[in-house]
Amino acid sequence: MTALALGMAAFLLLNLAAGLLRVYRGPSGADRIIAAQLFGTTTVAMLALLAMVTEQPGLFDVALVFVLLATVLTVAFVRLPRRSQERER
Amino acid sequence: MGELVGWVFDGLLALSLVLLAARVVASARLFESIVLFIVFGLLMAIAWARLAAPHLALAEAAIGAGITGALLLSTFREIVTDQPPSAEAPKVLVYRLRVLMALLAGGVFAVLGWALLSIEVPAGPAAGEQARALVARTGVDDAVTAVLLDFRAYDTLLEMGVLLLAVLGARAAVAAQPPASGDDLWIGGEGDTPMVGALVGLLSPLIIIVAGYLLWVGAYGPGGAFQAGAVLAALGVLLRLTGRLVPLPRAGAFQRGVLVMGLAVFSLAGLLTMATGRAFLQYPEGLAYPMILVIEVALTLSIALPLVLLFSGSAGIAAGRSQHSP
Amino acid sequence: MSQPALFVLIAAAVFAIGVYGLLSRPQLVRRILALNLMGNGVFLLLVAFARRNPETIDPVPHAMVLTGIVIAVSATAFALAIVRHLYRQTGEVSLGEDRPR
Amino acid sequence: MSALEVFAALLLLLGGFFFLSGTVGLLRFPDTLSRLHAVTKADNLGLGLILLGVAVHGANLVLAAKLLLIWMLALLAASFSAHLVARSHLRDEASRDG
Repeated sequence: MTALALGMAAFLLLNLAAGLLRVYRGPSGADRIIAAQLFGTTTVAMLALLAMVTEQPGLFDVALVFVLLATVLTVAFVRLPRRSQERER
Repeated sequence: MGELVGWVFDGLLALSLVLLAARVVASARLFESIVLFIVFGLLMAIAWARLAAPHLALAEAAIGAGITGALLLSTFREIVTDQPPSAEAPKVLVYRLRVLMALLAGGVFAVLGWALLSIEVPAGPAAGEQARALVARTGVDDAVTAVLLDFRAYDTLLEMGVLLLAVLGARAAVAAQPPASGDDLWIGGEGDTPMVGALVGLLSPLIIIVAGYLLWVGAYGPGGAFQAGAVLAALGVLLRLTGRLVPLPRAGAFQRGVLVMGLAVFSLAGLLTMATGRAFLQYPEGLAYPMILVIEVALTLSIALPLVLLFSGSAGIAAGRSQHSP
Repeated sequence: MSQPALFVLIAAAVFAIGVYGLLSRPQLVRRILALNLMGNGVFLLLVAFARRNPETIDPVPHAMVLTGIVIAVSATAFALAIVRHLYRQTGEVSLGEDRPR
Repeated sequence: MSALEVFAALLLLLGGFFFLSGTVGLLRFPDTLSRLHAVTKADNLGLGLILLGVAVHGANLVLAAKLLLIWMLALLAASFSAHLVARSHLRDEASRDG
């Protein structure tokens, strides 16, 4: 079970790394933020798996804090002025 | 089998962290760099989890998810300009020098790290016993909390000073010119939807409960004043972002009080211990736990408020008007 | 190689990338990001050091890094406040000698 | 391995599959809104399955309650974020055409 859960965590990490391509390609800021959102969910899943494998129950609290604060990023994003990500320097 | 998979995981984590760091630096768009830095923070939390440092994972979660990202995006919002990017390639010699400097720095760092790792560990049951006995004397079960508030309380005391200085410095920078108007873009603006009111109403009490839980659980395991303060600060950031908190040009007496409270309570406790003939912040036997508890509550508030003020970029904050009444 | 050794290597790489970013990107927000990368490298080193013996994890580096994380975020916020101020005053986001001419 | 463990393992694998499909959607779907759709749905289903698997493995009621809370909050955050990002995207599109 340990090997399977750790393997699953490694698989999720690979997923995350592949998703980075979307941050690179964009094209819009919304695409990049969606990808970041996906990585947040992936991180929560990885933390739960690591908490189970390494028997660190404190990591469940870390996952809790992450989901609790996940919306802060999107709220900060939608406050950006129109199409600002395309005319930056 | 499990060990091998663990190595695969750590290797992937190592590659991802280095790749992300490189892209944060190399990316042509600032917005992309900011998003990648936020993702870097997520993976740092995973790294702390792998290194058996749940305290740090918790702090990273609260600060990375709740504060850093919002801070960077809000700065981005203000400084975006219409000028095209300057695509001026550096001279070859300059470029090589930069790479050389970076490699040198990394090399020295790695050598120092290697030397650090080869320091003999005070292993054996005796050392462990001794440490456990010391921690038990403080009245808290958690070693990191004990270190922060007892053995190395000076660090924490000075950290409160640094936070206060950062707020004062930012205030000095802001005082020259008040924050740009249009800060209330959210309220009645295009971003406002009924969902926002519902979300804030639902999340706020939950975040406060979780902050209290983290403060309480700090005595036994991962948690404590730092994490609780950071989570509370993230709530402040959320409220500020959604227009539920508005900036004030001056802080009231209450907010000033909260700003210095951590420093004051900590110093007072230190003076009291000295008055009873002990060293500075050497708590008397039996009283250590209640004293640490009082200090922790003060610290939580005195960590949360400066972070919110720094995010807001104003001297004070006040409850704002909301279009959607609760 | 042990697990702490691997993380020391990551720390060194992240630190070096941060140094390179600091030297090569004049835009101030990017410099602040690079400084944060360097800081994270140092944090990783300290925590890997705390775990050099997996049986007894040393809490002192953990406490130091916890303090460091809070100080890093407050310093970052302060630096960003100065950048915003600079932008409002001059419309620039980099320092004089670094500006493209 | 007990039957419960096998069940937990299956849940983890299924959760991983949904994460994979979310990533494929993120990379392959042609426009922003359909990518948003793919990621929000597939990922949170995957997260739910993985958390359920961890709960089954842990076989502890308090832990299961905490994991359920985490999943509920993740769903809340995902629906709220999807709504806001989609709105902001449509607003941007409108300003581009107009």
